[in-house]
Amino acid sequence: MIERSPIFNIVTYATMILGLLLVLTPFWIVIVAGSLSLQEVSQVPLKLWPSNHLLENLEVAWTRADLGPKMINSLIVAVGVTVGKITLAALSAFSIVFFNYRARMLCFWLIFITLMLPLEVRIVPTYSIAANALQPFQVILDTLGITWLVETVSGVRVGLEWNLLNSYTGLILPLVATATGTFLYRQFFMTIPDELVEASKMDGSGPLRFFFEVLLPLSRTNMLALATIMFVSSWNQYLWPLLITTDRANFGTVVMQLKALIPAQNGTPDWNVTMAGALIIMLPPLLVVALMQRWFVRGLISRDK
Amino acid sequence: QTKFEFWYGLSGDLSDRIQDMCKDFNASQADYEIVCVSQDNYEANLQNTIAAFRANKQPTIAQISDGGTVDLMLSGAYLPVRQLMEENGYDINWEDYFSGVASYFATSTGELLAMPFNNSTAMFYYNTDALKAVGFEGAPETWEQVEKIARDLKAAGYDCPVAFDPTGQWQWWEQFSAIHNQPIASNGNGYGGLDAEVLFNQGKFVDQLGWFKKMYDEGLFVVKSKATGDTANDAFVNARCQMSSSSVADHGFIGKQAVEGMHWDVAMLPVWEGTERQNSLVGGAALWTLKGKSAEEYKGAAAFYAFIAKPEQAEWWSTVTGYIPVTNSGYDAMVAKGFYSEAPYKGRELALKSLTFTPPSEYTRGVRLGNFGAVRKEIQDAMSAVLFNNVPVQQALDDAATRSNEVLRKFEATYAGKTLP
Amino acid sequence: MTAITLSSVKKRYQKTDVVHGVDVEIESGEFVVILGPSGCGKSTLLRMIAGLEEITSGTIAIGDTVVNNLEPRERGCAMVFQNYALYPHMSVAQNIGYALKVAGMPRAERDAKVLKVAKSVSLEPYLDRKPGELSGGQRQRVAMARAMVREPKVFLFDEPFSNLDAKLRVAMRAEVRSLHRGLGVTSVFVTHDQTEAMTLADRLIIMNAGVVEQVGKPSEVYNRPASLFVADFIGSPAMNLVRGFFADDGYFRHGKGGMIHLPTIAPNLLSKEVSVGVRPENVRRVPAGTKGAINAVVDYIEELGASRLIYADVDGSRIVAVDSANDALGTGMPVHFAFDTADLHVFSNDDGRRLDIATGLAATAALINA
Amino acid sequence: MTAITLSSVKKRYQKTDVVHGVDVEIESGEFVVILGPSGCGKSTLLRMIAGLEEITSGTIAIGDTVVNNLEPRERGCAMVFQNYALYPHMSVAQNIGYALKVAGMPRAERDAKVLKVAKSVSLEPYLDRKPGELSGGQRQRVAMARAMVREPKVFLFDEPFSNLDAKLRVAMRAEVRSLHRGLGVTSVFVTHDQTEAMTLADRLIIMNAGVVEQVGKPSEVYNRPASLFVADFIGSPAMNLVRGFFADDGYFRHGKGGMIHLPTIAPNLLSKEVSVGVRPENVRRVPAGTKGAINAVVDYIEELGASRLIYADVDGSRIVAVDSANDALGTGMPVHFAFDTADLHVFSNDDGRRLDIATGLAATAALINA
Amino acid sequence: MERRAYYRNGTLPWLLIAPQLILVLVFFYWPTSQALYWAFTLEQPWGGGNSWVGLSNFLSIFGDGRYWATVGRSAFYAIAATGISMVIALTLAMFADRALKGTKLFQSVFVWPYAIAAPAAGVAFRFIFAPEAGIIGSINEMWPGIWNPATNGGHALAMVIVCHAWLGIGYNFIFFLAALQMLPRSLTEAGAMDGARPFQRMIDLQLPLIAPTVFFLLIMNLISSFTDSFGLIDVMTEGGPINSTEVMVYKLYVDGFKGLDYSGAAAQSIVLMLLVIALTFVQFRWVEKRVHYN
Ligand SMILES: Nc1ncnc2c1ncn2[C@@H]1O[C@H](COP(=O)(O)OP(=O)(O)OP(=O)(O)O)[C@@H](O)[C@H]1O
Ligand SMILES: Nc1ncnc2c1ncn2[C@@H]1O[C@H](COP(=O)(O)OP(=O)(O)OP(=O)(O)O)[C@@H](O)[C@H]1O
Ligand SMILES: O=P(O)(O)OC[C@H](O)CO
Ligand SMILES: [Mg+2]
Ligand SMILES: [Mg+2]
Repeated sequence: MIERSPIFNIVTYATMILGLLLVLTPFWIVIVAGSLSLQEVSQVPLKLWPSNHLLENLEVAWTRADLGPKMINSLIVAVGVTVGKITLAALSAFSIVFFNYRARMLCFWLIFITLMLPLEVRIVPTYSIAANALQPFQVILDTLGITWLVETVSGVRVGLEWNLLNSYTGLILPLVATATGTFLYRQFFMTIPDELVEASKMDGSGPLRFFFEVLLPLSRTNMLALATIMFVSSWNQYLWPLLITTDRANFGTVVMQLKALIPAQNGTPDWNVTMAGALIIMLPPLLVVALMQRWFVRGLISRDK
Repeated sequence: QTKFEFWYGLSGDLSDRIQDMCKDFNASQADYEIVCVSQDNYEANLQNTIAAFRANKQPTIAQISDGGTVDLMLSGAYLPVRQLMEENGYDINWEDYFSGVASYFATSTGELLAMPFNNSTAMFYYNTDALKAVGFEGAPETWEQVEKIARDLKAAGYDCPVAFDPTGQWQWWEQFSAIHNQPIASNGNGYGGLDAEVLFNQGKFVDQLGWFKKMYDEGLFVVKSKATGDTANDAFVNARCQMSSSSVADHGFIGKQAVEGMHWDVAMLPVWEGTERQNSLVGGAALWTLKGKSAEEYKGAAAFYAFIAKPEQAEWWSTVTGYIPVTNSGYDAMVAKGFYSEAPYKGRELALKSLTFTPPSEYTRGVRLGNFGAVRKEIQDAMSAVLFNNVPVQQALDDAATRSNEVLRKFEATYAGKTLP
Repeated sequence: MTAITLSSVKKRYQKTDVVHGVDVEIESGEFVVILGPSGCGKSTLLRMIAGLEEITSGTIAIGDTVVNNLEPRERGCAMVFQNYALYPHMSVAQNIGYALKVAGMPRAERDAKVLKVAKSVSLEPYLDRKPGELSGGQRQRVAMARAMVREPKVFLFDEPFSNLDAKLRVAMRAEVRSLHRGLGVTSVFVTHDQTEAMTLADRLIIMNAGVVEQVGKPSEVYNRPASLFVADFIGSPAMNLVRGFFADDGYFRHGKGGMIHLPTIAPNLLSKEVSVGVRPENVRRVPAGTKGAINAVVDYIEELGASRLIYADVDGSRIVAVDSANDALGTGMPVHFAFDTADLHVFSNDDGRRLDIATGLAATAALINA
Repeated sequence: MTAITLSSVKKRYQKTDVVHGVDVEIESGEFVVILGPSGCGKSTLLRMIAGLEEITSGTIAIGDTVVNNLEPRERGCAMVFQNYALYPHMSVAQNIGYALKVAGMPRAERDAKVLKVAKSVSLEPYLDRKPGELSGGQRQRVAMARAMVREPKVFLFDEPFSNLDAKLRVAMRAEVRSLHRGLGVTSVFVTHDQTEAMTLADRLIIMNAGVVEQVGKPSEVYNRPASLFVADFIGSPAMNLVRGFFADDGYFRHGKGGMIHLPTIAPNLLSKEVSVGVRPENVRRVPAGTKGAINAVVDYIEELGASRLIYADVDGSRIVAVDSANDALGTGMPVHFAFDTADLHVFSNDDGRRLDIATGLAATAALINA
Repeated sequence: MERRAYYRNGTLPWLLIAPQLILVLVFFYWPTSQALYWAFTLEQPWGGGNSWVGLSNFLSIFGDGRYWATVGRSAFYAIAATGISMVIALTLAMFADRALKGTKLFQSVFVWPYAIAAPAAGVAFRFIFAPEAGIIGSINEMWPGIWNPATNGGHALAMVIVCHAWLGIGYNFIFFLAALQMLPRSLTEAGAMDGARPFQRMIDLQLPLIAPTVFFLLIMNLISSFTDSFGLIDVMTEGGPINSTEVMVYKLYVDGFKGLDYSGAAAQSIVLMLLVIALTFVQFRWVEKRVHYN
């Protein structure tokens, strides 16, 4: 700190407090509204101080949106996606950074370009692939004439089918491929000094040993950062689960339930319950971010595009 | 035990009733287990069913509303219900089904393709306390009356005389067109072939929309919708709005939810004075049996259809919801029982009256338009544009018509070479 | 016995030749230092020996085995890296023992060995620390211990001290040397610091731009640099080198028309474009008027504490001299220098090689200002 | 005139005292170098002068003004940073002119001034380049030009050369000195490189652990180090320092029972725990049997080219000597040293301060092995 | 810097990268190629078959005024949401970078919006902006009808944009702060020595120096507004009223899944993909070439 100018300090604090209000107001309103009774929440103007109905509203929201099982689903999906992404990203980045094969940059770009094909824009065809994840292979077999060959020879028709709709696999697998993660890991791996690789070579360890005994322990911070990001983003997935779970009762996630909590679908405008529900749904990723903040920020910083 | 799925497009109270029904079915026999899944609304159910069908994950039975009928008819994805029942050894008296239902869900030769299930028509709900307060007794029968009452209510300090929902094109447009015998589309509302063109930008609906606009601007119509956070039904049951139009299916809900001490009644949709009232359109949905399932599942589906067709079951369904009995005999039985003469069910017979007011004309037997959901959306948008954005009525409807025709042409092209059954 | 034999070893990256064909034999137990400026290919050469870099052509043998196609771990070399390359997440003990662990040595045996090695480099108290909690010198020692623990046939060092501060560097030098004395393992040490090279090496390999310029004992290299490059590179302050030629009138012509009398110069050098060199410490200050002294003008003085460096101009050529006198001397003042012809080095300007001066030069100062 | 006055200047970060109370006066036009090991508080002191760091207690005056509460921009100092701190997005001209722009100088005037300054440091051809397109030395010059353009009352330099390579560093030193000669602006220069400090300074401030150990001319500091720390820190190779005490039997006792005869030692030193020091270049090798010579055993030799360093053991104490002889000498061989008592430094072991030896010591070698 | 320490192994690298490659091919490239194919055909909603129609799907979307309106709206949405979010985040980051006492606390709260699911924020903002409830309700009570996102397209769009911008604050803040903190302290100090006051330093030094981050975030935000807006809109307005909050991604979902026009939606997908690719491409070209000083 160079200037001791008190005026500028006041400006600084004022701005930050303003920012704090800006950021916190929505949270505050959710909490306040979530704690009001139906009458109170319908009052205009809205009370700005919490009342004491939070617990009962939480309970109503919990049962109305069936949040118990949905929470578990969300958790399974978020953890599954997070673990999957981290694993795949680490393995791919390891392959790309530490091996010298011709196609490595091609592979990297193949993965990286998917950053530009967000789920939202390829949602229609992606849905159909989720219905049968083996469809591409079937088409390949068909076009190569292998299906025909097998059928004429053995009489058995090769029908590859792997349906992912209404399944955890379907909720998780398509989200596991990760350009961001791979990129992040790649960036991190590139900062590993050559000498460390060479030292381990001199010490006689092979690539897998190096990966498990040196690389992974070293990338712990990055892994935590990545895990935070991935957890948040997969918990917050909306469109994908919306599409591929027709069986909401069993495979719905909490975020999908938000719409079910909005009044007007159930009659009375009980925004208090809606807000209580929103609170429940927001909380897990918020906790993760708050708890992992240190790593999370560090990880993002090291990304530095 | 064979398990099979049934996807439906109802939510809230109606959904709970369906779940009751499914439980009863499962309890009534030991061979099949029906799994009933709500998809929230008719559109979503149609969309999800299509998506699932493409993925070979379709349910055995799907509840498809009136608007989706053509989409199903041309899909090649269904098993005609008559064939299904025959093959599984059920003998159903198809002639007993209410003619309006048949004209909507059957082929041109009258063969029912889907199992009639929950059928309805649009009604006009009004708060008798409020109407009395401004000196109106009885049921509003004409829009002139409605306008006057609305003015009086407004003058008397009621904020919301009439609840209007622009997404309620079914009651405000389709049913209006029917009872005023206005064409929705050429080719007899599309019955004559896929090359039909919409006609709603000509005729009485143009003026009607103009009237909506006037009422809205004067604050006599107040928009109540999901988007405003207060639906028309909610506003009505909470006495925030004094008149409202919606399906007879909601009769049960309104009865249950109306605030303590509030008095209300239901009437047929009003007409303009001097209009010869025509029968209204059948609404609601029918149950379609989808292809690609096992014989066992079809057996189950047939058993389920037979179950809901049982008179006592049909009566229960009509009682707890507001849906009309779909067979003539069912209706007669209920009338005979005096069901309709007492509160809380009194008034529901008006739905039947409305549906059968006249024999169906070319424009009141139903609507046969492909991707009708998209056309409905155009009307919703046109109504909103007129009300909210002050777009001139004719321009809004012309615009909607152009787009609707594009939808129809695309549908025609997609199914080039196919004809309506 | 020869420990390492390099024969016509070349390295090429894509299109650039980086090592141009090196032939060197390193004796068993010898401590050889590869010295050269940055980018000359020192590390590349060392890494080819280690097996970390493929050899483009030529052969490398360790002992009697050609190792061209062996993996690093099969070559029996251990390496100490510039930035230590310690595993940051492992404790000192784990760092040292990692190679043994990889080799599958049982835990107890491993621990004993690690302890022994750690003791030998005084790391015992730090065995449980992570590298991040060590000072530079301690890290350096861990790197060394890690190399030692494998009991390699050859030690390779790639500028292991360049991240240390001056004091520590000197101390570590002594340590490496005493280590070498103790273990007697053949060592190849890469550096670009000549003091380090001089003080450590049994033999020096001086490299420049991928070529070996000279191989020899430090004193040889210092006293008889084989090329202009070596002459300029070795010694600090650097050797005074003046370009010009020996005219047959007995004068050496240089700079802006400068002439220095060199009457008895060998005839073999006459008229050739050469560089003449003399080390600053061999340039003596002589009193004004001394016979045969070179007259110069002080450019500036650098105080070094015990002595000072005089930067002076002789007819447009710069001469540096080490001076231990204490008299006041400042820019623009005249000074007078002399030196022994025995301290003179002559190099061809064509190929930069040393030219031998025919014997029979006068034994004392013989350069006279024109 | 005094340009900068520091009175009892202290700096404390949270709980650690970093500068312990510094009193120094810097004369106008003087070039003062602050020298000390890493972390001793040099930068902190400099930054307190600049106003970049708050002063915990004490006062700093520039000219006659106490500047404790002035912003950096109000102090009339210009600073050259270690990593140059050039604005990477501005051209050289913009970098140099930024201060003027901030001060609101009109464009034309500014341009003229920038050009003039750029010329004076030969940066004219690069005015349109970005710092990223310059060499290290050129960047350094931009940093200097940026400082000069404001015509400050004081120049502050924080290790400005430490990112340059050895050759360039020497060149930049000369440039800074000639700059100072030309402008005559009071300059404070921080470094931890003693050669740099010695060659640049009019006066040196030697700091250690937040305390000023000695202030003085380079030669004073070299020849009469005021404390053990300074004695050890200044000079390379470092001064030989041997701990022990002068017994009243005329012997200096040290190491593993070592005794050196020092018959005429001043009585004021008797029985005190002291360290005795002598610089390696003041230790002469004498032939075996020379009277009064100290007998030692060679530990090892470091060849430096022109000379060599002999590391030898004298009864458990290490002695280093600079030797320019050429004879074969190896580990374990006996050597014999002598030195002048005039070259002897004695320091108290209690507070590390220099102890003055009473006059009257013998003029020549007087230390005799027991 | 290129690495030089590699492992040599024939199959291992392929085994390592195979899972990800397979997923990418199956779930990204295959569907994308399908979309590409559909875009040139008329696909029956129930999957009964399709017919090749060449460019007609593209021609019909490009000939549709409403599509262009959607494109324009998306652009406006993207620019507005990005602008608001980045300006707020940048301002906060600039001040947080001064590291006054207590900044850490502010800092950690500023990150929070990042954790919130867009639909959850959507629900909250919907309540906040509900014309008849919440906070705006009282304003409407005073001036009836002054605010009504249910009927006023402008209000609805503003509401969605504000929510989107709010959601982006956390992410943008982290990146800005990181970028600012990575600037060498000595640069600011040099600025101070040169006489620049804090505000001037922000403008003259910090802002230009974090230009790469600004640009990176600009593109990331734009892309995210083009694609991530789905959940928000679906929960808040479902594209209404009268399509006034229908952006490209929402329209393609509506047309495809609700309008059962798979082919038209596929064509729209392709257009959107190209847009995103173009933005990414611009970022790479620009960031690498323009705003980088070593
Ligand atoms: N992977 C590579 N591809 C292309 N050129 C390379 C590669 N590695 C090194 N070089 C080049 O080879 C030359 C020799 O490099 P090397 O690392 O051996 O130099 P060095 O003598 O060790 O230098 P230093 O003292 O800086 O470490 C350099 O010019 C370098 O640029
Ligand atoms: N912001 C700070 N907070 C706490 N301690 C600090 C801070 N800045 C510096 N120090 C400590 O103050 C001491 C002096 O630091 P200073 O930078 O002045 O050293 P220096 O002499 O310049 O060293 P160097 O030669 O490494 O630059 C160091 O021990 C350092 O760790
Ligand atoms: O609400 P319902 O079930 O009467 O159906 C109304 C319309 O038919 C929907 O298209
Ligand atoms: Mg190297
Ligand atoms: Mg410093």
